[in-house]
Amino acid sequence: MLLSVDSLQVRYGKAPAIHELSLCVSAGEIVCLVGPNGAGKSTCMLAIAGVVEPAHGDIQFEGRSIRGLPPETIARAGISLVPEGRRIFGRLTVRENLVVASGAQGGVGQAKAQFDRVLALFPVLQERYNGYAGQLSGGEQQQLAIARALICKPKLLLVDEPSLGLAPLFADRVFQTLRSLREDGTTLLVVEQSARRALALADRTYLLRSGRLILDGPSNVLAADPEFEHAYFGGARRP
Amino acid sequence: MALLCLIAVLGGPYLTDIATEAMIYTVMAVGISIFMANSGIVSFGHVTFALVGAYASAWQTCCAGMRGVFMPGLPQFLLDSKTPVLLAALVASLLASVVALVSGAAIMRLTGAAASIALLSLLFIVKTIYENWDSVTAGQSSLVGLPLYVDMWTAFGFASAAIVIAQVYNASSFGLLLRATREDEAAARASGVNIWRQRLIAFVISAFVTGAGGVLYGHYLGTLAVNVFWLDMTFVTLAMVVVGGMRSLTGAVVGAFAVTGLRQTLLALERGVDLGGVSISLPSGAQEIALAVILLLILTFRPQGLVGDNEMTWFGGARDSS
Amino acid sequence: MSELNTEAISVQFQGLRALDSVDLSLKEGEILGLLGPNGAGKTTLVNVISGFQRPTEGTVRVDGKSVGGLTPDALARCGVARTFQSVRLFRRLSVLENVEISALCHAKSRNEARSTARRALEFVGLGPVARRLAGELPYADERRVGIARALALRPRFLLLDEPAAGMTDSECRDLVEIVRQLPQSFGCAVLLIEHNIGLVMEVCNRLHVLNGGRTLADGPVETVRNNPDVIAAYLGGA
Amino acid sequence: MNIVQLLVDAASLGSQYALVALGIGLVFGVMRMINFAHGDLIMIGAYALVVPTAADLAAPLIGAWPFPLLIAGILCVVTLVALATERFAFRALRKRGADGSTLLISSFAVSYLIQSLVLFIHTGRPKSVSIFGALTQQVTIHGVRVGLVDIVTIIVTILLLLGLSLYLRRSRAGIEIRAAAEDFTMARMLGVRADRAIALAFGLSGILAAAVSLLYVAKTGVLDFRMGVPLAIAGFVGTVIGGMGSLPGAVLGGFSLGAASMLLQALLPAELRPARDAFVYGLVIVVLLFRPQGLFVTGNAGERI
Amino acid sequence: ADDEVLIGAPTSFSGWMAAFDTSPTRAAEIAVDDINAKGGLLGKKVRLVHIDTKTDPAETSKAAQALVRQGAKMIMTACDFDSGAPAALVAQAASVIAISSCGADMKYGNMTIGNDVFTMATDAEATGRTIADWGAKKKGWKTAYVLTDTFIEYDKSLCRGFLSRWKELNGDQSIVLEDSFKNADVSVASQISRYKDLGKPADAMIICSVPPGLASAIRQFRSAGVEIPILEGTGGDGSAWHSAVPGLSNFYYLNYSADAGVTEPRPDAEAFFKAYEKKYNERPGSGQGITGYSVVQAWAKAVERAGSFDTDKVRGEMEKFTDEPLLAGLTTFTPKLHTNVNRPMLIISVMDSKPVPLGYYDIRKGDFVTWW
Ligand SMILES: Nc1ncnc2c1ncn2[C@@H]1O[C@H](COP(=O)(O)OP(=O)(O)OP(=O)(O)O)[C@@H](O)[C@H]1O
Ligand SMILES: Nc1ncnc2c1ncn2[C@@H]1O[C@H](COP(=O)(O)OP(=O)(O)OP(=O)(O)O)[C@@H](O)[C@H]1O
Ligand SMILES: [Mg+2]
Ligand SMILES: [Mg+2]
Repeated sequence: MLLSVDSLQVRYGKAPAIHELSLCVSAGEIVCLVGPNGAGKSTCMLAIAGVVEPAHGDIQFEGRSIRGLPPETIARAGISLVPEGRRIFGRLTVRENLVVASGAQGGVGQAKAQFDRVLALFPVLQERYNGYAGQLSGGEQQQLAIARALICKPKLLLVDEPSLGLAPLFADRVFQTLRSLREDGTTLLVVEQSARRALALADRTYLLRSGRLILDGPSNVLAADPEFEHAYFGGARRP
Repeated sequence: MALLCLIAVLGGPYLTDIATEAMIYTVMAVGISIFMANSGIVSFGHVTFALVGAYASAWQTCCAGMRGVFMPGLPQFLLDSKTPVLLAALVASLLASVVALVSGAAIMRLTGAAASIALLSLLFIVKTIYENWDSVTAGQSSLVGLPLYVDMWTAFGFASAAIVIAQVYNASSFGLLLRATREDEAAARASGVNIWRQRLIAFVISAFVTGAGGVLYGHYLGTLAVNVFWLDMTFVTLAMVVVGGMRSLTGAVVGAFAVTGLRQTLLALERGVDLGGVSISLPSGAQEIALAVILLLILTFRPQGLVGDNEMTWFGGARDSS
Repeated sequence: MSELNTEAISVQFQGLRALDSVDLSLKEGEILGLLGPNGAGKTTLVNVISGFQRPTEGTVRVDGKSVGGLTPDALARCGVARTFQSVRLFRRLSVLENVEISALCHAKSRNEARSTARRALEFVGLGPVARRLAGELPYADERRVGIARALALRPRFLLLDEPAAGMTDSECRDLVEIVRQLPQSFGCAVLLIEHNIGLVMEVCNRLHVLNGGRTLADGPVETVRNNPDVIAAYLGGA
Repeated sequence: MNIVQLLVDAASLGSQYALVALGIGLVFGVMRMINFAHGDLIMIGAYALVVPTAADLAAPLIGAWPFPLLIAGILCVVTLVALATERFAFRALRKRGADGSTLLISSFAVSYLIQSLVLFIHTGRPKSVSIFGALTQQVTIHGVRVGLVDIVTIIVTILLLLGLSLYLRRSRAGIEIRAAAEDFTMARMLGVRADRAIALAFGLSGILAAAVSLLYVAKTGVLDFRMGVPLAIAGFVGTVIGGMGSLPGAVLGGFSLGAASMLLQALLPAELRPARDAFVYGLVIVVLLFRPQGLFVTGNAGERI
Repeated sequence: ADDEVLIGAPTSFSGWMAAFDTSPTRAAEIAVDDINAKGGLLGKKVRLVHIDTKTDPAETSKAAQALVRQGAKMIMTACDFDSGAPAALVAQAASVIAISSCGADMKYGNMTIGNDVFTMATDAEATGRTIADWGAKKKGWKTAYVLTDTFIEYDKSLCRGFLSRWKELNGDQSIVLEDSFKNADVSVASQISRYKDLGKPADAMIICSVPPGLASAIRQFRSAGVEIPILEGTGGDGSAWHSAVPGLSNFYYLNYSADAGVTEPRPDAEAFFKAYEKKYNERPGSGQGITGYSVVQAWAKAVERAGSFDTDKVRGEMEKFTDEPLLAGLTTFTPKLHTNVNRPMLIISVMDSKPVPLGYYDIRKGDFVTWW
């Protein structure tokens, strides 16, 4: 098991955003987290990356607990997150954004192959290589955010809504890339809003709601499961 | 606050002095906070208004028969004026507002650090003018003989009035609109908020209150010197606002009392206290060091200030937030 | 019949032509979809219309009158409202206050503004979270606050920049309902930027497609959708 | 009056402010933090030259060391103090998500603390020390007098500016500093040891402050516990009018501020000369109104909407 | 207690005023010691209560109030009008005699605050007149360049006095250039250029300033090759700043008494320095400290002559002082003037960083005098 999350609980102030969540990802898998708005998906990703401190529970990566470790240590251990809202460095150029990410790899020299690859993947980044990242359009920034995480060449890549703001053509390309990453041995945990895309991408899918795990299972099974349909789409949007 | 006053009365003249001082600073801190808390712009320039207010009040009330000697350049009507002190305070504060209106019309177009530096520049300019305008400000030397009418209860009255003004402003739609600009300028503009106008309104009101603080300061000491209204006072008042909680009115009041109280306590320690017959006193200059360290500790452990963004309600009409 | 037009709008950023002679019209009662690949210039166009970006060339007209020199806040008061791609809520204010602020623009009293704001929030389905701090909301709810905020301005022209980003399929469906009702309920024309093609197809009467800063196609949904250029540049196999 | 001499005189203050603004521009422009204590780092560097004593007559301490040791000694002292302020005053605050104004106030507190400590140790009487005696000379070129110390200041400023710019733009450590300053948490998520990056930036600002200490004292020969405050203010104003986020902008801004001040001093009629600062800062406001983003910023690195 | 009489010193031991207030306050302590050693004053022991006012006007006011409440019969105020005025106001309001140590502002002495306020200082303008008189008469200098530090009121007055006396003696054309700077100015390059543009050196220049600005300005003028004599008032006091100008020469200033490193010609003043050194392990850094001694000395003399601590009687006696030989120098007060305008001052010359006293110069005689 590459990553296992065990009865995780996270709170913002007093209100718990995640209650008792357990999930696991084995090496080479693509796992999706789906769920309605406010389900706690992003929170879960942040907890794994070490950015929010869990109130309870444990997170293990490659058999060692990473709970409470600082984010940079977790990143250097091989977990990389494309966070919600992109969080690119707007006052740095595109190149510099990528250089920052190369640190965990030991520098630009070591990450040369990654640079070539992401620039081929996202030609617009090549075009705007020395422009400030803050001036890119929304979708271009999203591409940069993904590219930046790829530079790190993580063992486990966490992606929070990869297709956010991407034009359909690019969204398809990104999903293809994610699939191809698996071929290279990267494991993925992806939050995706579109159930169709999620089920098509993932080997296994977890369905969250209000901070709790509702359903999980292999994607093809879930796809056919009326309960999934009901749990995900059914019920009012808000109580 | 009234409670603190009562304690002070019981505690004898020394505590009364401290309470008076704290409330004078409260007026200034509240004045600054009206602008700073709602606009999010750190103002390095508000002491300008204390300066303007203090001198304007002096022009009307100072120095009995000596007014013409100190300030020969005053126009005749001021030389002759026998304005009652409270009216003079009102007029002086209004003058501070006018200065704010004129300067703010230009400066309020700016944002962030540029605005802070422009406000600092305003302080430089006004201070330099007052320092060199010998005929009405006595230049670098002090004016003496301002009527000493500020006692604890006057200060209390002013502080209460300042808080009421700030409360009313905060609860008004102007306050809300300005807070929107603080959170996100672009979104505020997209919501139809005229940023310049909202800032200017707050700036003028806060100048009025800060000006009143300056008036109090002058009439508490009985003397005025331009160089008192300078960086030290800027830092002290800003520290009060931030230590209390920079986005909250309660914060400004708590900050003013906390910083004054802390300073006076340390001062008392430095001068020596008797603890069961053992007299402890810190060496001269230790007070400043301790004050700096304690302020740092407060900020470290409560970076949002002592009260954070919270607002306590005294007079009703509380701010409608979360 | 009110109408918003852009005439030959061009925007030049050092060395980069983000918009090149774009003519776009938005008529009362219609929902116009603005599509285009990433970096096509959609947001820039919205910035121009809403006064945040001064065009290098061209004019924006509302009902035939040029509004070129107006500031964003003046435009907002004239009925041009927008949301932001990056949401931009007033994070430390409550959800209700967020909306109240724009409602104050036309309201005669504080109470009126508050009730306008409440209605706008109910409309987008956020009534229950009105008292929470905007900064604590999940991503998709933030977008809805953004829409409510724009609606509270009582706009005649509403520019929505990717309102559905981050919404689940079912939430998108709710959004479809909301957007569809806008022209009737609020009497405003809607310009909708969205990459969720399903949503666009469902609600829009007309599409305008940008590519590399130029107009690629403009016309009824079905025609544009089957335009081979549009398919090649934007839709792909979708 | 000789025009060239006038400009050279203007440069004598301009160069000092430019060097201060470079240090402030690093902390302020790159890290978006107004570190008021920067001026006091300069002051510490100056006081480190003399023996700490309450007596009026101060004997030189580091100031008496041989030239290279002297420079190294002051660099060490100031850098250490800079690192200490980061570690004990600012780091915890940043961790707790304090905003800019809180950091600003805590830098006031640090500034006040340093001043009080120096006051406590050295007393408030201005002291003096003479270093780099050779630099006090003036050379005359075609009838124009130029102070050696001014030339050296300009050269040092340009060298430090080039070095620092290259470091921040080209080296990974430099880029990491800027990334950590912009989004601390995100930088950490990318594996950047962000605390170290920020500390490094403070270390660099210490080196820049030390350079000012040395050249300032070489020029004026005096120590005063309040000397850092006007310098820090000049540095900020220079940075802001020059253009935030741009080091060359900060340097040019500082230079312009100093030069403008000197030119006004030279050109204003005698009655108005005492009110020089009112004119200088009036100009500052005018500049800000017309170019709020700064005089010397061309590209716009700001966030777009 | 009944056998004690209290006097107060609300002065600064911290903040920048500490540099000016510390030695006068300590000197006052020594005066109190001396009085008590001789059996006290009108049979009572004198006790000096010092409250540190931190260079803060509000603290000063509060401290003075506290002292008045404790029944202080005399208040010694700060060596600077702006810092001391709040205390003097409090004293005046309570009809307590207030005497400043070295605050040389006319406002301490001309009843601005009231008739209970005195200063031991020599008025700034008078100081400027004295040094001008000495330079013109004793050195025979004809032309002068005047550089004023406009940041401090004292310095403006000093130069004003210098100018008026110099013009009286040498004519209106004798001032070749007037210029100004500010104490905190880093560079005085443009002032140097303006002076050099005259093409012809003046016989002397006066820089009315105090360190650090003074030291920095002299360093820069000397570096630029301006070697003419430089005059200064009491601002040149204390040799601590001399190291800023290696080999400082041709520098003349005046003072109440010798400061550290200078031999004091007067035996009584020398005895005071010894006592001071014994008590505080160092000589007073400043030649102005001695005024603090005389604050107590003058008041005590007046009390003794009046035979009472009553404010009106004590004031009356002080106003009778005519060339009263106090440690601070010959002191004269009148009912109209509570400061000194004709006091002989010690002129000190600095050559090769070595200060040498030239003697006490009396502007009334136009010559050096001895009265001891
Ligand atoms: N900074 C915060 N402070 C307080 N509450 C928060 C904060 N961030 C998130 N929450 C709350 O935690 C819960 C989970 O939020 P989270 O962002 O993890 O949901 P999500 O599943 O990612 O939703 P979305 O699909 O909208 O991205 C929500 O109820 C949200 O309101
Ligand atoms: N201020 C600016 N400076 C430089 N380039 C800019 C600026 N603003 C926008 N651009 C560029 O202009 C182009 C158009 O950007 P715009 O944001 O309008 O695209 P968009 O169509 O909204 O794309 P997306 O779908 O990704 O949001 C982009 O390539 C962008 O990088
Ligand atoms: Mg999320
Ligand atoms: Mg866009």
